Amino acid sequence: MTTRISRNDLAARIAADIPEGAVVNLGIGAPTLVANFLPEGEEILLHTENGLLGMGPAPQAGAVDPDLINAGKQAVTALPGAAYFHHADSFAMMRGGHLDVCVLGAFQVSQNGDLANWSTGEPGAIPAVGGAMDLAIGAKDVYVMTDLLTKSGEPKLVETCAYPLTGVGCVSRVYTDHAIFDVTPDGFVVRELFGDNTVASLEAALGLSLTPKD
Amino acid sequence: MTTRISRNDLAARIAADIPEGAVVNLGIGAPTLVANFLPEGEEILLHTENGLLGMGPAPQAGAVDPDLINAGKQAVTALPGAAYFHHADSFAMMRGGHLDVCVLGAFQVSQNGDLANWSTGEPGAIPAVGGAMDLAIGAKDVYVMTDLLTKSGEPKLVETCAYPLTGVGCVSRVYTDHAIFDVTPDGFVVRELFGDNTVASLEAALGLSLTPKD
Amino acid sequence: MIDKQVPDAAAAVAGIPDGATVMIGGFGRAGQPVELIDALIASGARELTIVNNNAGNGDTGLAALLAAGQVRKIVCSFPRQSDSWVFDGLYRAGEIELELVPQGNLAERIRAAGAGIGAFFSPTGVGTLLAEGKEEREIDGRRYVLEYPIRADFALISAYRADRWGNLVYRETARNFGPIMATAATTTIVQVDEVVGLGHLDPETVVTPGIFVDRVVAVGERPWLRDGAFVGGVDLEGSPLAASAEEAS
Amino acid sequence: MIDKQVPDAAAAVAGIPDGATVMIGGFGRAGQPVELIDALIASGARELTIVNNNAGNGDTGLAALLAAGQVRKIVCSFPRQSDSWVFDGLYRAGEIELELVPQGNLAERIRAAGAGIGAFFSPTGVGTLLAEGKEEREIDGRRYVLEYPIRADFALISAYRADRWGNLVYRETARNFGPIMATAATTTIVQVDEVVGLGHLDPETVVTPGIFVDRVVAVGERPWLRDGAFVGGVDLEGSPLAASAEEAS
Repeated sequence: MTTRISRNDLAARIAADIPEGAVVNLGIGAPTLVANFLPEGEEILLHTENGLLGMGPAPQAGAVDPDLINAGKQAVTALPGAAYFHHADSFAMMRGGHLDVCVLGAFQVSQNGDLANWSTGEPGAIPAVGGAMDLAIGAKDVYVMTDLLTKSGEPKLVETCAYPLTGVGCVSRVYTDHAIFDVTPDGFVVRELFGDNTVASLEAALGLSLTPKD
Repeated sequence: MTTRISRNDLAARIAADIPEGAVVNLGIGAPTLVANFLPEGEEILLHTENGLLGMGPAPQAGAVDPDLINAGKQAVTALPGAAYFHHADSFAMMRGGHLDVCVLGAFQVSQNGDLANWSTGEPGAIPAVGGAMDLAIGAKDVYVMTDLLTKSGEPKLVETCAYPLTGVGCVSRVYTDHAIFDVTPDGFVVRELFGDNTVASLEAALGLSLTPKD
Repeated sequence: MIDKQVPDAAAAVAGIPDGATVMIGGFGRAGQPVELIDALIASGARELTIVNNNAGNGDTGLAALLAAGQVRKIVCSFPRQSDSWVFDGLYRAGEIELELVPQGNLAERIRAAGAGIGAFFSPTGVGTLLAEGKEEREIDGRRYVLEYPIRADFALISAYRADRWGNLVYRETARNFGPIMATAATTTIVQVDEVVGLGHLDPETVVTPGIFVDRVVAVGERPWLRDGAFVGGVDLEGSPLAASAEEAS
Repeated sequence: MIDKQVPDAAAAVAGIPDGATVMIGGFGRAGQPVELIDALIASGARELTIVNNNAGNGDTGLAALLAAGQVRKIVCSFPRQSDSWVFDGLYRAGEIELELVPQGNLAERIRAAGAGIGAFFSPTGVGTLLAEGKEEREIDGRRYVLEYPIRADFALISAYRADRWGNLVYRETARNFGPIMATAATTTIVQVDEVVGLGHLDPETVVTPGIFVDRVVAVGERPWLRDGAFVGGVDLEGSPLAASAEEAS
């Protein structure tokens, strides 16, 4: 088995790619870890789609304010320079292409950039989409943070998504525990390999033809 | 010639029909006179489409604030309880049907409620529409304030408008210097006659068949 | 004199009939008008269609309304949560209908209703299950689906402060759906912590102008705001907040 | 550190090329970014398409930009005013193109551009000359015309105060088109009376969040606002205001 980096290391790797001044939305779940690794002293603005730009870290225990939460309904704070707005304005901000980056989890990403992250299509499951479809189309760069393989070893980078789509052709880059991939008109381009991973080992694991970075 | 009431008397007559609590937009020109006759001590909210609800009267001389104007670009004041908003929100308020009454001037009103008040279609004239088309479709009741006849004696209440339309089927009532007319599916209904005007005299002046109020 | 205040929550929700479509503000618990919902439960109105971002949390507020069997259908973006057991049970039993709408389309469709827009082309959801059967169009090289307004008979929302004209200001992320729902309902009913005198709200900072508001009821300051300390409230899971350092000492 | 301040108006408008589409805020004189317009005139950019509610007043600001021959086309709702002689002359001479848009459609089309809406059905203008050639549709018994977004390369707007992140608050009816134009341009340039420290603007009252703003220039307090008294300014026609009662005494 080839090298896998930890989820925290991956979050740190993503954080390192976000330039100062960027406006970023971190999806619910693992992507929220990225906030912990944003460089100290640099100003990167976090957007939460429930109506806050300039979100700060979690509050001190005992200082939870139930009116001040993030999209995952966790208690947060607001930084000096923050702004509140209503839901239509918040999603206009997203849909209008004003966010620089959003980081999302995924069930599957296809080589043309389709994203599936809201439903596994299981019969009987209760569907819930939240802001996933808006986020998928709502940033200049949509980064996916995911394991390369499912727990049972199935590839999450695929030729065509089998699960219901969240967005079509929307993903620009995929950060996995084995490597980083850019989505290009030629399919997945291997941007960076972690540890002893090789293009060949990834191709074998995914059953996909990959393009090395030139 | 039959009785004509003055423009101020007509403004007062319109003001008397506006109930307390109504939200009202008074168009540029003669309709602004209506504000002078709203009953003292009653709260009627004036909307101006450049972003103010709760508009007050003109300021004292020497206290003109160039940031605080009405749609006619005249200096105004804001009452306690006022609110400012941007242009998209202001016209959403109008287009969404939230205003109770707007009072507009007219070149012509047709018996099916079409309004022509923005252009006489003269060749070479510089067209300007402003908020007229939004106002025409943007209140629960659209009242027109106008003379019955042009200065040259042509009827302004007509079978079909000859001038370019501002809105289709949008007028609910016409206040003229001779009489008040409701626009109904059966055409103009004479709601109130001033002085010695009669349905017959109005029919003769307009060359239109009118319905008396039952 | 315009005075939109009503004496209590029961008076605020009076006249909501069986079968009504009711928007309820809030994102999870933030901004949820709990006192109005409790009054709606007490009113006994049934066969309601509810528009909310979620489908209730825990056993209070919207969840209690669902549990009372008063809701026929819910329009929302995110029903399934860790604490949505009331909805989950009703849904699995086939006792509630669900219309799932992506959150941004939900917000924009509510705004469109208030703004008199007949329909709009949205890029959200294109090519997904949630756009199936919807009209699609390519504009300037991008694909869009046509979305229609969502209107309601009543909106129940929560704001921070109001005046008697119904001007509203909100607090932090409890603002969320309140301002747009206020514009999209025939009758908008608001609970606030406090009603202040006319002119006490800065006209530059009013978020919802009174034109959109029909009834206002003051329900008192929420315990967690007392003296600026978060005491006596519940945390995001609905559990009582730990006593503050001062109270514990 | 994010700091969107630039040292002067010339730096603020740097890089606006010939042929650019430029939104300019303001309703008549209220909210018109006069210092930025003057800098645009000095920059010499030509063949501009301007989006504004009006077409200039008197001989200053937007009217001066037109008089300088730098504008090829103007998109507006109300060009003809008592003091629009500059535009009137150019128009009659065939030296400027006019696209007339009803004011609410102008505002909503600008908002649509900023909000990522592909097009929307508006009831305004249905059955009139200004809807000729536009797609029409009946929805729920009402007629609508399809309207498309209006985007710009640059927006020049005027606000009251900013912080270095570009958060903005406005003043009274000078707000008008500023907030929506800020969302609809690739580069948004703002003149303000004053830049305040980060955190000095209440996050509840920010009207334009900094995400929409690229450059901020402080141009100093307008004379009529000094000490809260309206002294030394111009009236709505551009004439000097009468001295205040105190000054006159």
